[in-house]
Amino acid sequence: MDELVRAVEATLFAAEEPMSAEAISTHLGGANVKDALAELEEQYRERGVQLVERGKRWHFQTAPDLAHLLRREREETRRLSRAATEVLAIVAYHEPVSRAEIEAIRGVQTAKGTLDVLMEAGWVRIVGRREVPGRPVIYATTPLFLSHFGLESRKDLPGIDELRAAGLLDPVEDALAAAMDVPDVGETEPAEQESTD
Amino acid sequence: MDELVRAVEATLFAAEEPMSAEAISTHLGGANVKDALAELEEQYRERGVQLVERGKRWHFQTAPDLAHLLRREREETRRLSRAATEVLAIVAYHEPVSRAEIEAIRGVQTAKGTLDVLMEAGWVRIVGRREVPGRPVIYATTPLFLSHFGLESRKDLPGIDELRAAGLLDPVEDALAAAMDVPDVGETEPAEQESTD
Amino acid sequence: MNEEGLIDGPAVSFSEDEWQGVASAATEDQALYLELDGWEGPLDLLLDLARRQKVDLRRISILELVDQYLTYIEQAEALRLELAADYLVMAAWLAYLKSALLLPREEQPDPSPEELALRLQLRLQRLAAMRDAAARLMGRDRLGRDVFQRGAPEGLRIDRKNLWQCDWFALVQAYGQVKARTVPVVHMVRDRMVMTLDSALARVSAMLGVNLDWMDLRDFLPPQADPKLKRSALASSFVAALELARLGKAEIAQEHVFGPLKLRGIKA
Repeated sequence: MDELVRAVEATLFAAEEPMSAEAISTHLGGANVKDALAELEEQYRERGVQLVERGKRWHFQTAPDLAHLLRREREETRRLSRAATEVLAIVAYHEPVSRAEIEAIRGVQTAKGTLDVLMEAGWVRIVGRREVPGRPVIYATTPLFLSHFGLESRKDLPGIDELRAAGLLDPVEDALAAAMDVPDVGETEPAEQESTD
Repeated sequence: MDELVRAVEATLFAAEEPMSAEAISTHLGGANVKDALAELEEQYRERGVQLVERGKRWHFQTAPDLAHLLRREREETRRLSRAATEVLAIVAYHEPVSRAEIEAIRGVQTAKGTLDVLMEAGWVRIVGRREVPGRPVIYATTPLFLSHFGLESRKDLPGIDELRAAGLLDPVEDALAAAMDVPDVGETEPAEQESTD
Repeated sequence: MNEEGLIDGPAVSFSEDEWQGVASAATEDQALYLELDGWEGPLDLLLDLARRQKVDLRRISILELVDQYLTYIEQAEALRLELAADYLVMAAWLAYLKSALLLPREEQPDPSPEELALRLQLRLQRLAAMRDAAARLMGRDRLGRDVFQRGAPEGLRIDRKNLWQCDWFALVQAYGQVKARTVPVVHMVRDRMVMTLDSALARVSAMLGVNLDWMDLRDFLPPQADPKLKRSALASSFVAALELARLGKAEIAQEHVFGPLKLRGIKA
């Protein structure tokens, strides 16, 4: 392989910024690098890395068709936090709802990040502004929310009365105590249902 | 040109740090990159830029014979003190090694700063403690040490096989015991070797 | 390369700028360096002297080495150079070694001087080996000095994308808990009867003006008052009494600890 071509190749590879032909030439003691550049450009044409000229300056860069390799996405499954689940539930039951309204219902401040997480998950989106002073942003659930939770529509969400009947409106401690008192319920019920299959 | 080879080439060109074959494979969605690496290594062998493996990690670097063209006046590699180079060599050839063991070889106390300089350079790190009284910290070299000094593995350390064969990496006590067992060897051997000078 | 080459300095070419061994700069003869800074301790000096013998370290004459070292130390002392203690310790040890080596074999102490000499030789060999190894290591094609990585790599970025998980039950349960938690709770603050300090002050000073005898503090309290108001009145009247005493309008007396507190007006 031609020594000058090798030298130009190494110089451009190690350079921290694109270099003009003149700068390369100066760096290599005044050699004429035009042919070497053309040869290198040709040698790299089909490779994963290419030699390109941009505004009279040369540099190596990843082949355009491989640009996706430079930025990759890695997917990670994460469980929604308790706070985020609560906020999601409030949005689902009360939509459209502003952040202040969510906070009023939850009784605690809601970090901005919590809503961001729900929007990142694709379950909640901004649907406009409430026409009241301050024009707060209002949130609602998305079709993705319905499909993720297997709901035909929001009407499928159990009502307050059903929640109460299921014991889901009892304070946590009471519900737990109740569950501890009647340990047999969970075991007898399925046995009965078996015959209905 | 093979697409996988191109992808490996682009990945390693774009990487900011040397990558293991496993890391490249993960980045490329689990492809087996062994052959592609071997092919690239071969394709670049004579070029101004080469693909090298250092401590199981791969990176592109300029060809050593072009050093004179590329050596940069501005950022001279930091010059190590003689003490630091000696300590580095002792760590590399004896690792893992405690400070007391380093000092036993050098015959002088090692200033705290000397090991610090080597650790700051990223060439040496603490790898644990020796399970002897006092539980001294023990040091070893890093993958960065191998890439900096152009070593594929510690087996490439200059002359390490000869040093080992000559017993020069064994503690003085061992060598002494061996020498005292066969007291004649030490006197006859050198005489024979004289002719080889 | 044979073993000898490794152990013996000259076979391994030092790169001049990497390691300027003191010995390499010294001339053949007695032009001994008298710069103590040049050596890192006595072992280093001994190795330097040994290398001047220009033989394999395994064939070095220990007696000769000892003499050279002692001569060096003597010269340094003659020049009144301050010698670090470890140089002197080494000198003393070497002097002992020399005398032991010169003794007839049967009179030699234990451990034998041969063993001590061998030990010194082994240490010198090991130090020399590491010094050569260091020089060869430093002379390699080093990254960032002789060979270079890509100057401006694009970098590989891995964007993490979260796949959020939550199920129907967790959602409904969370809503139930929000509702259960936020059932409206009304707090009523009960209206408590109190006697303010101002009214106690007015009441106590008015009563003091009428009566000049000692009176128990409790006599100042409204007689038919609710017990809760009485507690408040007692506290307020006590503070009022202290205030009047401070202003010189009343005297306070208490015969024993926790006894009844008596109050009397002072005529202006």
